[in-house]
Amino acid sequence: MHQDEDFSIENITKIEGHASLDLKVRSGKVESCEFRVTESHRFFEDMVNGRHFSQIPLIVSRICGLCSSSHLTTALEAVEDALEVEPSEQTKSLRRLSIFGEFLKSHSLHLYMLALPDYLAKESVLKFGEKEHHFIHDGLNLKKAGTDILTALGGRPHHTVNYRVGHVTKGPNSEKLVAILKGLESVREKALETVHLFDSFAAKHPFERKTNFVALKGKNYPLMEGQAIHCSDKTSVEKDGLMQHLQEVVVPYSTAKNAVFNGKDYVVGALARIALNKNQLHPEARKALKGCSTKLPNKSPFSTNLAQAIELVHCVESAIDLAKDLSPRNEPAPKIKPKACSGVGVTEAPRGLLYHSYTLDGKGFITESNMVIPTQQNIRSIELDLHDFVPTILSKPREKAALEMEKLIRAYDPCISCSVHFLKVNWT
Amino acid sequence: MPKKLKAGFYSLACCEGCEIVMFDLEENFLKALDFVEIVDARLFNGKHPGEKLDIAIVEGCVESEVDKKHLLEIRERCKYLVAFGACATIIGIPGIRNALPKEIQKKLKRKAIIPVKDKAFPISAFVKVDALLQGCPAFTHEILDVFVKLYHGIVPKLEEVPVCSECRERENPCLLFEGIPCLGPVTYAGCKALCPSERAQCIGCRGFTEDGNFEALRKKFQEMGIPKKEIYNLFTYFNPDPFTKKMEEK
Amino acid sequence: MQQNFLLKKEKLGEFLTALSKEAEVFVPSLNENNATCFLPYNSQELYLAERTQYSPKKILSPPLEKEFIFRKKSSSFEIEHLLDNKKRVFFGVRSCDTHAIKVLDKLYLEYFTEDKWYKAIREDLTIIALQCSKPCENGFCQSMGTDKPVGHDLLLVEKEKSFFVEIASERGEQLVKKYRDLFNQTNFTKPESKFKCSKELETTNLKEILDKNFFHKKWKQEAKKCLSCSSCTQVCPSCYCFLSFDKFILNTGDSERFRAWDSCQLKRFTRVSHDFFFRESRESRLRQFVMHKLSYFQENFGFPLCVGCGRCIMVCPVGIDLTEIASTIRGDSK
Amino acid sequence: MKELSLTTPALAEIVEVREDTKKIKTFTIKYVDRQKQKRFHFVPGKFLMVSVFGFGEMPISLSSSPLKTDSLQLTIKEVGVITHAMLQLKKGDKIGLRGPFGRGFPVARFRKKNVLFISGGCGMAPLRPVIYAIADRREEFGKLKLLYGCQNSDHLLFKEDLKKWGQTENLEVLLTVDKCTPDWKGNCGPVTTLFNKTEINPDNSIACIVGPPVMLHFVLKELKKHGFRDEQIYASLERLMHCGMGKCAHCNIAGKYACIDGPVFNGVDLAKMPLEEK
Ligand SMILES: Cc1cc2nc3c(=O)[nH]c(=O)nc-3n(C[C@H](O)[C@H](O)[C@H](O)COP(=O)(O)OP(=O)(O)OC[C@H]3O[C@@H](n4cnc5c(N)ncnc54)[C@H](O)[C@@H]3O)c2cc1C
Ligand code: SF4
Ligand code: SF4
Ligand code: SF4
Repeated sequence: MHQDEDFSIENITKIEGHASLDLKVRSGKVESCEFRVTESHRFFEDMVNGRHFSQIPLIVSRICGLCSSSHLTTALEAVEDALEVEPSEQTKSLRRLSIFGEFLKSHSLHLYMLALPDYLAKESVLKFGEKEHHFIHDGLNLKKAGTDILTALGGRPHHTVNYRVGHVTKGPNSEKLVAILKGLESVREKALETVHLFDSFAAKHPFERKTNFVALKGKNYPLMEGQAIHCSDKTSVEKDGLMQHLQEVVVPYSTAKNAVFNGKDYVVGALARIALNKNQLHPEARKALKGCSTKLPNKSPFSTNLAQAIELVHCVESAIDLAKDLSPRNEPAPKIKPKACSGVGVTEAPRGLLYHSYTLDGKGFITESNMVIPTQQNIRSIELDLHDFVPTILSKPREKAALEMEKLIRAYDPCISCSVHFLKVNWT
Repeated sequence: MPKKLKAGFYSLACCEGCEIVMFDLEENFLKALDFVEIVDARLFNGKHPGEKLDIAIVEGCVESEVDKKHLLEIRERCKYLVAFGACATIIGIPGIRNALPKEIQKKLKRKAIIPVKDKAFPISAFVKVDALLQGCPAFTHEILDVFVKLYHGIVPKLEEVPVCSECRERENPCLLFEGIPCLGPVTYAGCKALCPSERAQCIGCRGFTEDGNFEALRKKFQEMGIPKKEIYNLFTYFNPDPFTKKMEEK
Repeated sequence: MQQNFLLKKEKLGEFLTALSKEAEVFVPSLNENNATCFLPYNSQELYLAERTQYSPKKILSPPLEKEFIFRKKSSSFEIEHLLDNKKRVFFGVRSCDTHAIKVLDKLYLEYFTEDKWYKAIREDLTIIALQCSKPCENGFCQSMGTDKPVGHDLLLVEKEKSFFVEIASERGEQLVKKYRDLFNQTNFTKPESKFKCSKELETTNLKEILDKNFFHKKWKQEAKKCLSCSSCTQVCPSCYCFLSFDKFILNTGDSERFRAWDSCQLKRFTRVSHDFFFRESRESRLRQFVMHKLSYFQENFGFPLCVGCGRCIMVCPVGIDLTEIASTIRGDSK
Repeated sequence: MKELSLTTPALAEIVEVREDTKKIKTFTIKYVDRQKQKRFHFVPGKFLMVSVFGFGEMPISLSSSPLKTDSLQLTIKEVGVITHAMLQLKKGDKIGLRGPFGRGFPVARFRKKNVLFISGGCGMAPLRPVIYAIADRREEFGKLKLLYGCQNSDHLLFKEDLKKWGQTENLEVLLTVDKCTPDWKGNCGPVTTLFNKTEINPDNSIACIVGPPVMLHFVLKELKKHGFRDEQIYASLERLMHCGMGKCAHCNIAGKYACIDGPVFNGVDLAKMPLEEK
């Protein structure tokens, strides 16, 4: 690459959704960097308006195929918060279990199918040779443990069908739970191996940049039911007040508005969660983390993959504990009286902090909604990282450099399909 | 034996859930690779622009001119076009926006990249679709089935059977008797009555059958005491309003 | 003289457990979703209050069954007929369902040519019938003359603390002999059940009346309500229509032939090439169902296809009732 | 070898394929089991259940001469999945056969009578064996007339046979096409227009009709107009069939089954059938 170069990657591959990158390098410095989203809008915030609250979870789950359960759970929490419905312990446990399943699914797919080829210098999993072929099986097996949970609990691996406001229409039977447990136990080893694998890769990327981490804080490793959002700058906010601390800023070199937390750029996702809630990880996951040669948290965005691997261990172990304790009964649906109200739900989706808020009218129809999605919050950090990262790889040939940039973007596991719908972009 | 099928996966405006379903094939995914060669798919980083394809599997709907152009280009390149998932086959959730009030539509139009008649369309509105993979998301067993069929030169056809039929095979009690409004009687089967088996109503993700008796079902919902607005909401979950008939096409 | 026996209720579990060691035993019980149907015995609670919502038809003629495998061998094929010859016991079958099994027997074992697949299942089937002691929802077996079981091996009649057991076939006799210590001999005679069905269907001249009223306005009226959801034909214990189709096994040249339930309520039922449908209208499809039950089958076999279990009435979401249709038409043709 | 049951297809080999038109081919077929082939015989109008393995099974009428038993012929038009697959097959390929099933034309009852054949499109296939059977013993029958219509001249089946029959004494062949092309010199319009082109006399006559449902409808009307009584009419009906032996009930028409009581029905039975079901 040259000291002066205009550079663009059309249609970045192996990420969820459509995005491209435009870079302008002048005298070895990045003059402008645009991580541009090319996905079409689907206007979810407008679409849920006028719909009955009972339909909301099923609609918003279609925001993203990869983290549909997170959207579903967040929306459910938001609507329940508004209507002051308290779901039963069993309902909460089932939701928590599906979220573990979803993390397993999402993380293992990203790590093995999308990120791993980068580290092994292969174009894609389809180009894996004899030696690497077992990785496909490993990834698929881990994913299967996750999707089996989702299928047993929610009917299918994506877009769960039976989670409703305040209850679950039908819980899994004991046979299904036994099958889940068996599946989870069979991938325990694989999860640990994944940590070793990605630990060995993490050391290879010395790039660092200081940033802030933001994640939900709660009793358990904060995947849901959290009340407060913490930031690594030691501040914290209640979930209802999140929107006062999240600002959208216009950055001159980008068409997309980015988000800042308390005026500072920040990162959400696996790395942020580990940074802020390391001590609440499952003991097994903590042990795995201790055994890593790379220390987490650190300032390298490439460590996100390792953090995800650690979370795989956490999810497998916690899901086993949770599933062992469950003995679901069928519970009646609660009687819900609609009223004019509003509520907020915040959870941790695989890619980071997820926020939904809804306002209902007296008959139970939605009048206003707002959603903040993880990747949207990370875009600013991706761009800032590239700013610092690109000058360090200018000596490399063009294709190599492009690949390095893609790797960095992929490390964030961006999920464009959901984020795009909420960027308030003016494309004119 | 016939040659391997050259396949490409494409996604327009959607949640990409259907593409992820590919991985749910698990062992069958690897088996499918024995006779399906994935030459073009963003998730696998195969960039072979312009290559001729046997099958193009397209998920998502058309929301912008960019999508439309992309879609037309895909159609040019492939022998069989398979619509993948609810968005592509029947418009699905993105279609809810088509029924929004006029003023909001106008507002949205300004926000969209380059709108196509400020509406969302299933891909069949612009190109000939050879086979459908219904459902939101599409079903793994059907994906494999379509691959196998196309490999042997069979273009799969829809069987007009309602979800209730499979609901009976699974020996469920009917939800309509419990006051839960279910769209099973007017929705294409093939999901093995997934939702009713989980005691959740069918919301029509596999599309409305042509033969469905919508008027009778609406009456039934009314008798069950469901308010008018909610009934409308129900019928327009995934499908264009069956009473005012289809959205404009082509 | 035939000996009769008693089976104590507390011995029932033991009896079923013993049976399930040597055969697959299907018993009426509740499924996951609280519907009553026949499930393999696994020490679960039995549902003996009335006839189940779902009949045991699914075991004799499964919704989807694999009939053949065609294996490609160089330039030819090897045809393998998959026969299912497991030993089975149906426990607690009601009279109406035994009559439905009679229909299937007639069709698959006697009529025109016998069906190997069905025969294999049927030969190893033991039927333990259970007499009804009270009217069931929507049932009208007394009108159809199907209130006394046929073709069964044992008949149980529920008494307070035990079941009265009547031996009805040689197979039944062998069974009692085998588990003789579970049964007590008795001098009682079979308790008669006295009740009146909840519904009635006047059957005199019914066929002629329906045939004559092929274009009665009632058909159209009912068809307007009908959702064509095919629930009625699916739950009917004597609906037997099926279709067959082939499927390739992945990319090999091998294929399988399946047989699956079909329903006359579906438009595709009468499709021929060029997408022509013989019974396209909902009216004609609904009429086909009722007429096949009460008229057409009678013409060929001498008895109606309807066994009076009332399941189709119970399952119909919009309340279409064939006894009501028949009586309306009868009333109008007077 | 033991006789296979009627539910199991028997292997047969295609020994010759002839392309009649672009979408119609005639297959000459022999059972792999030579004994079975030897014993094979059929009444014109009967059909076989033909399996194209992996694609499905369908009813197809026998179209060869009933007098020729060392092989059999099927004439198949491509309309859908199974027929498409069938038309791809070549000499030496194997298919499965069950049957023959159904009730054919009661040729013996046509003796000494004039026979009027009316067919449309692919309906010529099941009629061919009847004409063969009669033409073989020409002297036992009265005057024969064949009215045959199809889409256009390219779709005419069995051109050689038609020519031969056209030259046969007392056998009049009248052709018509729906769509006229410049190379077509004959009649244009539906088959019913041929009724005016020749003398149709119901006395001592029999009419045999095979064709699509719409054609059947109009031809029946026309025959009635010309004074034909129900019992003088024989028509073959097409129905969806999955078993061929009265079990799948797809071909149920009132109390009758097209597969065992038909596909060839006498006009008396037809008249009893409800209108829309024909
Ligand atoms: C008595 C009789 C004689 C006939 N004689 C002739 C003849 O001589 N020549 C001729 O050309 N035609 C004849 N036909 C018509 C011929 O049978 C049809 O053209 C043929 O069946 C069409 O089959 P297809 O698969 O090509 O058509 P399609 O319309 O594609 O298929 C219809 C059939 O596909 C099957 N099928 C495939 N997949 C499935 C699935 N998943 N589920 C359920 N069903 C499935 C069904 O069995 C259905 O009947 C005759 C018909 C009858 C009744
Ligand atoms: S059909 Fe459903 S799962 Fe598939 S892309 Fe569309 S929204 Fe996602
Ligand atoms: S629950 Fe729904 S799908 Fe099932 S029978 Fe009732 S209406 Fe049909
Ligand atoms: S039951 Fe209805 S909504 Fe559920 S998967 Fe089937 S078609 Fe889709």
